[in-house]
Amino acid sequence: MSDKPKFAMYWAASCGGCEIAVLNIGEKILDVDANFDVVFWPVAMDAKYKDVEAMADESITLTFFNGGIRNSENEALAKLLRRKSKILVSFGSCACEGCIPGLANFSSPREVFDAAYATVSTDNPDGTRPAVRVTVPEGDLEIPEFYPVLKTLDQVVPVDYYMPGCPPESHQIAAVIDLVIAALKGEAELPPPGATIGAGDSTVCDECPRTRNIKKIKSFTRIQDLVSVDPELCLLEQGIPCNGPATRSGCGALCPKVGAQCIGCYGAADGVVDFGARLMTAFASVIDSDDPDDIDRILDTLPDPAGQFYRFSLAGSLLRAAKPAWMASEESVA
Amino acid sequence: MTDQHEGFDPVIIGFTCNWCSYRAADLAGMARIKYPPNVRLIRLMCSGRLDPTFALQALAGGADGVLITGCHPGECHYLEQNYKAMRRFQLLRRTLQQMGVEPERVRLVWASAAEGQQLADAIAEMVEEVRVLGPLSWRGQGNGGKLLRPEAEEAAEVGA
Amino acid sequence: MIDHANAPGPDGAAKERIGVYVCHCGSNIAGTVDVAEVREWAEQRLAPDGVVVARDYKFMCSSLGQELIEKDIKEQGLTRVVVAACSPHLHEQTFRTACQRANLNPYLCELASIREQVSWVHSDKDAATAKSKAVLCGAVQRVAHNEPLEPLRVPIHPATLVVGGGIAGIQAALELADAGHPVYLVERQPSIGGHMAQFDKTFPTLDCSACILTPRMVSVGTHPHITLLTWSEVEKVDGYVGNFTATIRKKARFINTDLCTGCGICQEKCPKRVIDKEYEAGLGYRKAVYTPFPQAVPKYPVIDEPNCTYFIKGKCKACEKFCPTDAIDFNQEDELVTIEVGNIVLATGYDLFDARRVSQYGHGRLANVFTSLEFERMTNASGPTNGKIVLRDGRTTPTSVGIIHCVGSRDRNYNNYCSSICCMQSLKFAHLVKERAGATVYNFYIDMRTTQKDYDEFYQKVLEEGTLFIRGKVAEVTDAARQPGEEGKLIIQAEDTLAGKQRRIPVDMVILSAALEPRHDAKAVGKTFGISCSVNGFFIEKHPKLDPVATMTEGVFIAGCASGPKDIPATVSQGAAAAARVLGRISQGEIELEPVRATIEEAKCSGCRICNDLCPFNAITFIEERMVTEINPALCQGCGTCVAACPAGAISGSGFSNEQILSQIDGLLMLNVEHAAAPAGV
Amino acid sequence: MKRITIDPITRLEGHGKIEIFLDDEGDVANTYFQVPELRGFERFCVGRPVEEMPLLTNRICGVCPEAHHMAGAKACDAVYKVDPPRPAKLLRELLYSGFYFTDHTTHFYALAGPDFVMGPDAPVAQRNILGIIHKVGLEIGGKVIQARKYGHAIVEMIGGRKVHPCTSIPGGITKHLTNEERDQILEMGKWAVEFAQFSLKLFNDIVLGNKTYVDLILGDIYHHRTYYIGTVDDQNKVNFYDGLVSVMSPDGERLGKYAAHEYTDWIAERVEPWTYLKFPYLKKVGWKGLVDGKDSGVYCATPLSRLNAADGMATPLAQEEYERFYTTLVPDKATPGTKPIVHHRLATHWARLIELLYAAEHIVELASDPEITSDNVHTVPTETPTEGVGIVEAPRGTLTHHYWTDERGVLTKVNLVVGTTNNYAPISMSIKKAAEQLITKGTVVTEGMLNMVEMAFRAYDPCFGCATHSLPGRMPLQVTIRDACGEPIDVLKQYC
Repeated sequence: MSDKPKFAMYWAASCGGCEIAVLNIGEKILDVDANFDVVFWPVAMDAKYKDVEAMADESITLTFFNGGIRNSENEALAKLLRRKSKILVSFGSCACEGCIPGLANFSSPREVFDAAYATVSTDNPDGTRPAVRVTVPEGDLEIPEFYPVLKTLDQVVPVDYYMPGCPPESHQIAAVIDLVIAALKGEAELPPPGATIGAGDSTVCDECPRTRNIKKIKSFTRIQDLVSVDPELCLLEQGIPCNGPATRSGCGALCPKVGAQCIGCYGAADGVVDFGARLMTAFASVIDSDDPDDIDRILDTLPDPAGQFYRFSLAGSLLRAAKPAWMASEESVA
Repeated sequence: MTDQHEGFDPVIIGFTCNWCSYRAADLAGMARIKYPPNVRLIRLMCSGRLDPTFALQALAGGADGVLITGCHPGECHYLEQNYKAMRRFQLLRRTLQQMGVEPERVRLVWASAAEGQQLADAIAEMVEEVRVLGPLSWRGQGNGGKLLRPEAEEAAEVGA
Repeated sequence: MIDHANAPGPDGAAKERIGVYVCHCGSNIAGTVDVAEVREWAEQRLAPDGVVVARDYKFMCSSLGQELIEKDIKEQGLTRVVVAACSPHLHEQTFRTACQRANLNPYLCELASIREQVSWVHSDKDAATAKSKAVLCGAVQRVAHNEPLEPLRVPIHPATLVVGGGIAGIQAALELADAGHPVYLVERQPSIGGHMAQFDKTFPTLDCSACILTPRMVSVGTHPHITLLTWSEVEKVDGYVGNFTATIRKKARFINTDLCTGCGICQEKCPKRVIDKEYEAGLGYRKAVYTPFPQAVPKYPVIDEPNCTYFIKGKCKACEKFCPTDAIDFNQEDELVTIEVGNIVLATGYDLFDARRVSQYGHGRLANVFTSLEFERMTNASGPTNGKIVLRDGRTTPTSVGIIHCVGSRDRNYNNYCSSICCMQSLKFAHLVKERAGATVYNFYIDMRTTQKDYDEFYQKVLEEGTLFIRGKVAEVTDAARQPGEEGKLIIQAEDTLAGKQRRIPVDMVILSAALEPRHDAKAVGKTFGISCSVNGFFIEKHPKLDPVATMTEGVFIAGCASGPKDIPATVSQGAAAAARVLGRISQGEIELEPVRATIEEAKCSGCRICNDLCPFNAITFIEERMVTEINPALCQGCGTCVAACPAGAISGSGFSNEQILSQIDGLLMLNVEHAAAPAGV
Repeated sequence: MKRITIDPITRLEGHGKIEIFLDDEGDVANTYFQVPELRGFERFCVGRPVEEMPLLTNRICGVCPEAHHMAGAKACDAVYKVDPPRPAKLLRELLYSGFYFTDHTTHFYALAGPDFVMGPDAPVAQRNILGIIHKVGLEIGGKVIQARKYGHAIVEMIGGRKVHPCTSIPGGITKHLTNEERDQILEMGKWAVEFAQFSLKLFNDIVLGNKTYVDLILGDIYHHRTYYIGTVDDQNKVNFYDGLVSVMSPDGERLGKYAAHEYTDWIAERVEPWTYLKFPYLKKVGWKGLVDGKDSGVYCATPLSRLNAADGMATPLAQEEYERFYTTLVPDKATPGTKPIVHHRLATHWARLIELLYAAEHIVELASDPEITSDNVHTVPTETPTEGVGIVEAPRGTLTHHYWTDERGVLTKVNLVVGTTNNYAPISMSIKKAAEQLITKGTVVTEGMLNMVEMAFRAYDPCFGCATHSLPGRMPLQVTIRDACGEPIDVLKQYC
């Protein structure tokens, strides 16, 4: 094998969108091929666990790790790749903050099972639930147990860089690859460990072309209820709960540009401890009332605050999960 | 309910305004008004400084409740910032309720610099109600459970 | 990511060297808290967080205690200091100064209040000791994130802007000008003088209002240091204490004041009579070109555009024809002037309560129901009736008069507060009616409040004069006669709470002592100057007792009825007091501002404008060109509301940064100490 | 008893685990295909505002988010009983056709292609898209990349984003199309038609021109007589976005057609304790276990199924191919009153290319519609939200979203029957059959056998976490052969 720097990409609990985003960098993929030995990328080439295990520690120069940590196997591979990688990049919203699958942290596994295996279309008279170990006539069958709480990558291993986005925008991925290549050639500096790469320092408003004024909200509006969306004006000022003010820039304000509110997939801006808290205080700040009851009335027009604020970041937030999930996790730990 | 949490001693983090409630706490002290030792106070310049992050950090860090205090409406030292605290609080409490945190654990109390007794009473009342609710499930999750770089990890262990 | 406040780096050495000092406060603390144990615990368990020395001492605040700290700073090279003692409100300054003496920035010193918050409020010694550790731990975690801060110094511009030309503003302006400092006095009306100029006599001495006021007005008009801007309003105020820039609109008078001699011919010749709603309270007439009253300052008239025949019909110009100095200028336009001042005094006065709102008292419906201001004009020698007390018909002298106190005051439906002057004013009226009409006078009052010097004596005098006093609220005033003797009269229906029965008292004339209310536009004015109004609508003082003429906004002061109803003596002393405060600032030359304030990191600011409406001190401004928000450090009062609000985390608050507070929380929960005990998460 | 474990890399999503039990003679006693994949969307979407569903369910699958976006949007329309204006529907369908074009292209060239172009037992190293490019020429690689680009470009123009589009809302869509964008799409559409025809020619020359492949396709290993479902328009032509779901029997009799809200009358999902995935089947026929035939409710929902369930394609060129497809694979006349049915799973690849052509033609059709640039793209809902079902054809099968909300439009219950789930039963059967054919007394299990099993998968293009669905992706397999005592005697690994 050549002495080119080694590259690996792995997905844990993810939807595959990150891979598509990487494929969408188009010709750039050839630069990766030219500058790296791709030693491990299940989606794209043939390599075995044992090959990775056999590698010397920190022998993989760059690893993109996407997907959240849903079960012990995800965690095992995270630990393996951490050990083998010089630079471990938490790639995409799932790895960085849990993303949409992290919303499962609002509930206990039991609640999830009960919902999934008792739907109207389910034929399950005796309330069967999948079990980790089942005995069939021919023998025993096993399926992995998954954690009561979905975890972010940096909750199971230390992470060098964060690359946000659901998925990260292809031009940002390309930029990061260029940066690493340049850095390896000594032509550029890598940012300090723990930094977020492939994104802006500010928030989506910075890239949003809509005009903004002082915001005073007498009630929030659901996008489908807005008779006509002003194409020029800030969505939040039109009452639409847009997460742009608190969401990290870097995507180019794609959603607001097409009249859809920012849903926050790029996570929080630099140095922010809790994404949801930033949204909470932003929305609270524009409420135009000093009367507790009136404030309550206005808040009633925001039907799902927790979901609005932690849509992508629940697993990576300070609380990480709702109480039922923690209860369950304490049980299963015991 | 209570017996269920035998011997449980709640920890509550309280946020005070430098101009009213913190002075109310001083006053309670000067008047030797006794209240349970379960609340640990932090001084802010104004309730308007209360970033919801603080409340979340406290709960994630193992606090069983959060007490937010400020000047009475219309009496804010900074004219009207306690109203902004009120808006944040109402949204924070709704959000936390969805996270399974009982509203009794997160409260907003107005206390002027003269209301040492009222503040002490509010604290006593809250401690008892939280005691009945029992411990919260977040146990020192701290910074969202993020791991530091190995060297820092070791250091943290040294620190422990 | 929040690390353990001062966790050691790879080399194992903490970033900071922290000294911890636990005070016994005699037995105040030591009596309830095991001080020695707290110190020992800190020494051992907090060492990894940077604690290099921990001491306990009988009285840390004593000079010996302070020297202890200074010595350690010098010899042990401490970079942070934590004193576990009493409330920071008591001794924070003491210990900060001690640090400063040892060349450690005072803001690198934290107090942990284990007396007011622990030993004095808890009795269980173990619990108190445990809590002391937590409180101390929080302070240690916090102090590692403290930053050295320097107070902000700003120079003070010697000029002062006084808004409002009533007696309060006049007083303030004269005090400042006499001290040799430039003053801009801005008055909305064509002349200064305010309400006082409308009165005839002033209680309790009954000396003539004009006689004492006019000389003051004249000296204002002629004072070399006073720039008088009447018929003008402040539109905009920028800047901050010491360096305000005010933009003032001089409304067009249509009179060239350089040419006008104030001869008054234009007013004689003007064919258009207008009911004078302002000065004469609607009882008299003025012309379309007018000076409010003969002794007006300045002497120049104004042309009342909406009523001027020329402006309405396009022809007339009688005044222009007859003006001997060609001072009339119909083409004159509003003029904007900007001035630089260091301080501002707001003496914007009050509005009189509109008595028509209390419809059952019949003002505006029943001819002979008068308001206090109407009556003031009536009794004024130069007023519409030349001082004669007559009914609306202008001829008949009343034989009986009812005076109703507290109209619109002390009334849940209107204003809860007491207007404070009505009692004395009503007594004055009673006296004048007796004196000039010899009529029977009934005073309907709730409580008689005659608290100031010589006030109660005046009350006694009026009693002796035979005025009848009925204690109780008036239900209604009606002209519907029910029994003989009531025909053609106004009947006052009231409960006599002393006699304990309802009474109907027929009178010829009723005078309503209307309340003093905040200016209708007080809120807007407050916004312009960055101050706000109380629930009653009057401007809020910095402290109602100890700092009654200052506001929360540095460099903006208030005087007179702008902050609440006052009689003339109180108003005048407030004018003088405000001036004194300003003089103090001016003589300082510069002022030090607390360094606790917010700053924005421009690179992070997305210009979302969430924060733009949050600052009541106008410290936050949006820069359109760069699409970012800026904070003016001198205007910022350091409340931290915008810091907590910024969605991008672009605003930070010195002295109370997120890092400081979040680490203090972890410290209070002893996360750093019990980290091992806490599960790493599931 | 001897058992063989085929265990791909253990990922929660996309993890397929195969257990093959051998009896004492060494013949296959039974096989279990386990999917330890549980998303929990049905649970954690509850409490969310319904209009977020097209955005949240996107994240079920990053390869076919457009399908979930559309099903979600249509379910939202139904929840609010609101009918989006025609231009909005056209735009959604145009977006969706663009997506189909990209998706089918990727699948054929990246996954299926290698097996045929290079041959099923070609060396692993060559059996990938790079191999194809080497064999049939470099410019194809360029074309493939171009095709993916164009498809994504269309998705982004209408959906706002390349991955996880964001513009569909209850009652329509947030953005209308500008004339410039329309012209670009029209150009890309024309190119797409040529590309699709080229791809079919490639298939024709390389696969159908090669007897071994044809035998492989027509061989018994990949032959299952199951039911087929697929959405059809009012002419019973294949439609991806809208219409009724047609249910076709193995003999080519149409059992009926159902509308979205009727799906529970037709489909039920069976729960087995040894897997997280449920087994859907035709309620009307009933669950007989993992067996095929007319009496078993097992059905299939793939490109092949859609062709089988329909009477033809809605565009001319695709229709020609459709006819050629059946005359080639079902030479003998079907009995009157029935339509010819193709049961050979590997024919799915051909069917997929026919759909590719249809998608391309449809892009041109839609982009040429005068109303496509209208700005009347949203109808404000007026009804109180209650309950609604939305169905679209995902590339991997009929996708059903079913929402219940309170009067505020906040979700109280959610049911999702995800595309791939439809084929869980047939896939399991294909695996069993492949195993039975390939593992008999004394058979040494070889790498070739692994790939045969794989090919069984790949025909369905299963999307368990979409693992098998990108550049030259392959279902990672591990076969552990244990002796009677359960001790491993041989381990065959492919991709870990």
